[in-house]
Amino acid sequence: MDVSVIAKEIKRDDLLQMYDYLRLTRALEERITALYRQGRIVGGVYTSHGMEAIAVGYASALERDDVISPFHRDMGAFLIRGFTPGEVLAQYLGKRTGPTKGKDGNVHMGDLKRGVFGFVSHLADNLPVAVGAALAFRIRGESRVVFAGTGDGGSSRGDFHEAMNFAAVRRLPVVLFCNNNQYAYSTPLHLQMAIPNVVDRAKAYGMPGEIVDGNDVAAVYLAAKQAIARARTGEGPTFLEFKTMRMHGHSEHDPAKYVPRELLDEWKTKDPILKAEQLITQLGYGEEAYFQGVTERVTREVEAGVEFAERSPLPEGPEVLEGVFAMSAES
Amino acid sequence: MDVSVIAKEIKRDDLLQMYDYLRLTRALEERITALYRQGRIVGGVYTSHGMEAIAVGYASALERDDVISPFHRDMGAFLIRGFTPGEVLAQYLGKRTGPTKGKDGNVHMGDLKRGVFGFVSHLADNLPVAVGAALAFRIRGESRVVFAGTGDGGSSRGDFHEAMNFAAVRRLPVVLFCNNNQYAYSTPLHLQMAIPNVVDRAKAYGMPGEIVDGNDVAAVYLAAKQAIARARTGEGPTFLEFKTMRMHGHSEHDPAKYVPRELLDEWKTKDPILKAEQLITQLGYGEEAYFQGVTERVTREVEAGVEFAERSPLPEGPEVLEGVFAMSAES
Amino acid sequence: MKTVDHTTEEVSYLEAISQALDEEMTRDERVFLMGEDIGTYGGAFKITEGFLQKYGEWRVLDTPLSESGFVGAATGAAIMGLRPVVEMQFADFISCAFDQITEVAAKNHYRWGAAVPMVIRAPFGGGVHGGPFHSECPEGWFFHSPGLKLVAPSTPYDAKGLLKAAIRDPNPVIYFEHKFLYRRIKSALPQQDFIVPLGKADVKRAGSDISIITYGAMVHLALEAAQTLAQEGIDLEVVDLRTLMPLDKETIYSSVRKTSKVILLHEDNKTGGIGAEIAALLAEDCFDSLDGPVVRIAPPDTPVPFSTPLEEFFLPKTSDVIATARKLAAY
Amino acid sequence: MKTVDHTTEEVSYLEAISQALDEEMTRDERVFLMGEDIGTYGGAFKITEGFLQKYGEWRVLDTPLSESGFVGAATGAAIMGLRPVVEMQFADFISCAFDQITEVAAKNHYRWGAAVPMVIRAPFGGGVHGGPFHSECPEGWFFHSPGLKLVAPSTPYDAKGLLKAAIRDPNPVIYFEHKFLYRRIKSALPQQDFIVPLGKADVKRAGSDISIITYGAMVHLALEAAQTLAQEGIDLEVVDLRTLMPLDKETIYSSVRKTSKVILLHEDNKTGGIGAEIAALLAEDCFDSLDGPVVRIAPPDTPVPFSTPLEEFFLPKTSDVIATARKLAAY
Ligand SMILES: Cc1ncc(C[n+]2csc(CCOP(=O)(O)OP(=O)(O)O)c2C)c(N)n1
Ligand SMILES: Cc1ncc(C[n+]2csc(CCOP(=O)(O)OP(=O)(O)O)c2C)c(N)n1
Ligand SMILES: [Mg+2]
Ligand SMILES: [Mg+2]
Repeated sequence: MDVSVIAKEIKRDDLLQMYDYLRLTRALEERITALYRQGRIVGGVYTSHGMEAIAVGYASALERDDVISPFHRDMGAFLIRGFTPGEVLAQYLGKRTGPTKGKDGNVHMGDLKRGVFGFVSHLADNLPVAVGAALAFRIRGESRVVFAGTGDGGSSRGDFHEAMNFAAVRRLPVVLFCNNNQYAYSTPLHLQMAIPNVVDRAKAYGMPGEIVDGNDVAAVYLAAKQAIARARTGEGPTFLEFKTMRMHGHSEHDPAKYVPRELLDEWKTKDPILKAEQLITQLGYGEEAYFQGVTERVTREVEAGVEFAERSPLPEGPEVLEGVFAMSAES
Repeated sequence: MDVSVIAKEIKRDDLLQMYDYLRLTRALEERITALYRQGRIVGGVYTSHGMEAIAVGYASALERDDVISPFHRDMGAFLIRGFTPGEVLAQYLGKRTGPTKGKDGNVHMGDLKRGVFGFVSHLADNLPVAVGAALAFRIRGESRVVFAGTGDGGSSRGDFHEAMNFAAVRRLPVVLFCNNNQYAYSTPLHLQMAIPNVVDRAKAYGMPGEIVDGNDVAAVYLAAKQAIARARTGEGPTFLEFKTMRMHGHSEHDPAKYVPRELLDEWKTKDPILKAEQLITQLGYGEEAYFQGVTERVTREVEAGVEFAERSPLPEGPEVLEGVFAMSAES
Repeated sequence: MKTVDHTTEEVSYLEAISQALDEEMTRDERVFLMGEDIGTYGGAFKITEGFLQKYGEWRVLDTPLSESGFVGAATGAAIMGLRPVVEMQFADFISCAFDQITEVAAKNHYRWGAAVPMVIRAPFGGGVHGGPFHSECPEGWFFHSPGLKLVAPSTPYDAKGLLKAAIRDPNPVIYFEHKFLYRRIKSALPQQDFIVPLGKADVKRAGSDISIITYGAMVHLALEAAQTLAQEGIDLEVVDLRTLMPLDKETIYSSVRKTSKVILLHEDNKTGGIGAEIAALLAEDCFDSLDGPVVRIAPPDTPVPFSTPLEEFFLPKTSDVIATARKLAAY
Repeated sequence: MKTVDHTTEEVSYLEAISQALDEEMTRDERVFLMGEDIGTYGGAFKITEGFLQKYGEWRVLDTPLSESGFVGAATGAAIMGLRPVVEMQFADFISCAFDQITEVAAKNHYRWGAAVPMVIRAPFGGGVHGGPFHSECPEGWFFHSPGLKLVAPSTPYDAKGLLKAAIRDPNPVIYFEHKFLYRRIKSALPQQDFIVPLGKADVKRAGSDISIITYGAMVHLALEAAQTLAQEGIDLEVVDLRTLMPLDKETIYSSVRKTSKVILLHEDNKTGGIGAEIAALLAEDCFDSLDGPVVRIAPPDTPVPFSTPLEEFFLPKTSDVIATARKLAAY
């Protein structure tokens, strides 16, 4: 992105806040990975390492009243919506203080009050649901927008097709994105699809699409802003392909030997935090000392979170039985 | 289509045979409709009236060893594969001599020996299955091709997406088509998709696509030939959109009041049989007397079929219990 | 509940469903409808005829052919506070939305506390020459999926009252309406607003010798059999479950404790049907009250066949009930 | 069958599955594999490690993320004479292919006589902190769908022998392999080719007081409980169903007729699980042999919870079996 464009289009505070969240995401997920290696996490760990700019960028571009249906590597979106590191860690440790009270694990957190839908493992299942939230906004005439995503892998599922198509036919206020990190677990793109870019899929629905540098938080933010504005003003849905790279294994147990070293080396130089720091420096918004300050702050926040999570109680067995049915629709 | 091209590309006998099958299809389905109105048909009746050129054209373009996974308005394909009018009528009357022995109804006929897969009501479900047949050919290195279709309506289903994508990724020897007859039941195209042509969907898969006049049997035949040749020589799948119009109701009980009269009037002039007759006349292959001869022949065939079907026994109740499981894979 | 003011004209089961939808849409503007051909066409069975004109295209949505997509969208709209009622054109096609129903809608409240107040209307059942794909009874699958409520009325009164209750319930409810009953039964209904609460069975005929526990179209078979049997001195108690999930164990148990003999009757395939669960509950909780084997009457484990003699053999008959009751009475 | 030549090293349940696949692929070139990440990566659980190198990319196909698509494709390939073995990465994702399995594959032979010799491998079950989407036991759904065979081995011997039998069977078979057992149990296997025939239960421990009928991981719980109970003079007979569909009624009935008391134990949700069917069969066919209530031990009707104390509460425990057996013995 052209620095002068960014200077004009993004407020200094907004950019710095995004940088904060990039760092908090990184620090939190690194802590989770460390806990995982110590065997202290319950279940699997899927991180957004190297891809943090996507969730941070789009979640920053939304209004508070908008709804996010995050992908499984969108930790930044949760943080921006006010999920504390403590709550997140409690979730990973299966504690009662986690957003799902131990019912579900890892990034499967949702909270209606904070406008975040709970992720469903079955990839792309969340897309028709997100489109339905946008339908509710349209029916009620609200000027709210939904932001929802899947991975390159998820874009091969039928629910992706049905969601994209329905959103386009009804011109619903939703932005659908694909986080294209080159792999679905071990499966490279060429075994998933015969098109050069996932964004080509949007053509099947008459939906405008755009390729965005997913490692550049400013680019993500601006592209998201524009797509959100289209949705909000009734121009219908947009599809965004965020190009990025999965820098860890599929989950933390996977050494990802199937990924060529050179690919990782190449993408390492495009690290979203590095990029953001370069930008901030160029713009004269901050430098070394500033970054150091952020490091200290996020470390403190994460450590406070660890403490909170570890201190938190586990749920009691009989809580299993609670909540299968809603007693009232107001939750 | 340019008549001189047709004269060069299609053998006289082939064209006349296609004309025969157009007429046989029309006569058979009109007879079925008449029986339906007399209350003598079991279940619903979906005809290809006005769309006969599609199945007749593509089925004529295939080799005997190729496999067809027909759509629910592809009566011509069954006839070309040797299903007699008698068998078809027996199927509609629920007789034991029908291809499914009364187990299933109407166009849900299949026969492995004749290379025709049984249709499944759930639209687009047959597409992944057809793609799998093509996969079998690819795995065994056979130079056989699969031809499989759905409607404009069916192209909105997830299974369409998953089938198209898989066929393209593995470059399988399959031709996928959409019979775009402007409506899915009562639902017009603009409520089904936000694209001008169904063929736009092919772009999402990196699959070549083509729009074909579905009411011109010569055009269908030649487009099918070409796509089949691509598939057979390992160049991968093709998507064909056959533009046509559903001239009856969705099924015979539906008066289709939701279809504008003018649309039907317009398409009436494009009737595939009319078009074929004009072509045959122009080419000097036959005229009035010839057509009259065909009329007599197909009428006789259909009436013989009615007689066969009516004479045929119904299955006996306990036959319900037969065939849930296969005893051997060789059928 | 049944201090009924019978002042209306007789309405059919089908009209009762229409009325429930109409009244709930008028009463609560959050209620809206989605499905294939429910708008302009008024639905394959004409249940929503005139609704599009009355409520407009954003409360009566004709959808693309995408069961998974529009059930998912209904889920999202429900989470955001609307009250979607989705129509399957035939219950059989619910298999296409199976994943969205069981994995997303059913588990949502349990996982992250967001209620899904959605109704899925599923026209089910045989006796209409529909064959394997237009006659299914899919309730058994969903009976085994925690988080769903299931309803299956047998009379116009129950059809109306249960649908209203389902729409007001904060959970995903699948409403199985029996196609065979649509125009075959009529009764007068109260003029004032009424509901039939979910989870309450109804003793449709009190009797002392044998309890027959059933639902849907089979209730009428049971009542017919009871009449014949009464003349032989066998007094059948007919328990209409009405709600399949949650089961009204109290009513079931008290009937069985009174009669000590039980027939379980349903139209869904025998193995793994709801009758199995009731038999298991009785074997566990009412073992000491049982005076004879618990007998199930249900179709064999085959798809629903098409041809008339096959379907007649397949479906339970009044004579089956009579024969079984005689045997059981003599036990 | 069990005149076994124990000459191999001890192999794990997981290795037994690998061996079965390997041997069948060597024995029969029609056998091929499809699934996500089964090639380069060797499968999420490494069951097909090295297979891609050994058999090539047309017999070990890494698929796009499209369960419906590749199950459909397997069905088509099976119809054309191949012997596909499809892997679900986790059994939970089988919901995405539900429609293809129940509507297409299961009914195909019944409808038009074409056999579908396909195996779907589904790693299922809890105890691995997988939460609601990585721990499911989906067998109950399929148990109720005519046309499918279901298998669920509990030992390396059965795992190998049943998988080989499933591959050789001309019908669609879902093979439920329990993730918890993968690396937890080992045994020596015969060196020569062997199968465990479908449809035959196995008495894993003969006993005279109470029959406990179970399958999968729960078999080990039952055997553990039996040891403790033996010391108290309660002699448990442990019947391992092995094949869930078709059920081996003969073995079940003869065990129950011997002991007169029955516990049904499974890990699938209680309501509508396979235990219900067996209870119903016993209430119908063995009523006179029963000397006490038929008791089911199964998880409550909730999703599988994530957090450790919740999952422990949810899953059946050896102590549950012991307590239930004591009560039943005293009845
Ligand atoms: C329907 C379905 N099938 C299989 C899986 C198992 N699975 C989890 S993540 C994953 C790969 C996802 O790839 P992608 O969508 O590209 O997301 P990424 O993890 O690369 O961000 C798979 C196969 C799943 N979650 N859902
Ligand atoms: C999955 C599914 N949902 C609904 C239906 C009911 N239905 C049968 S045909 C039809 C419309 C089909 O439209 P299209 O695909 O355009 O084919 P056409 O009948 O116009 O040739 C519908 C909705 C179905 N068969 N399958
Ligand atoms: Mg990816
Ligand atoms: Mg159409």
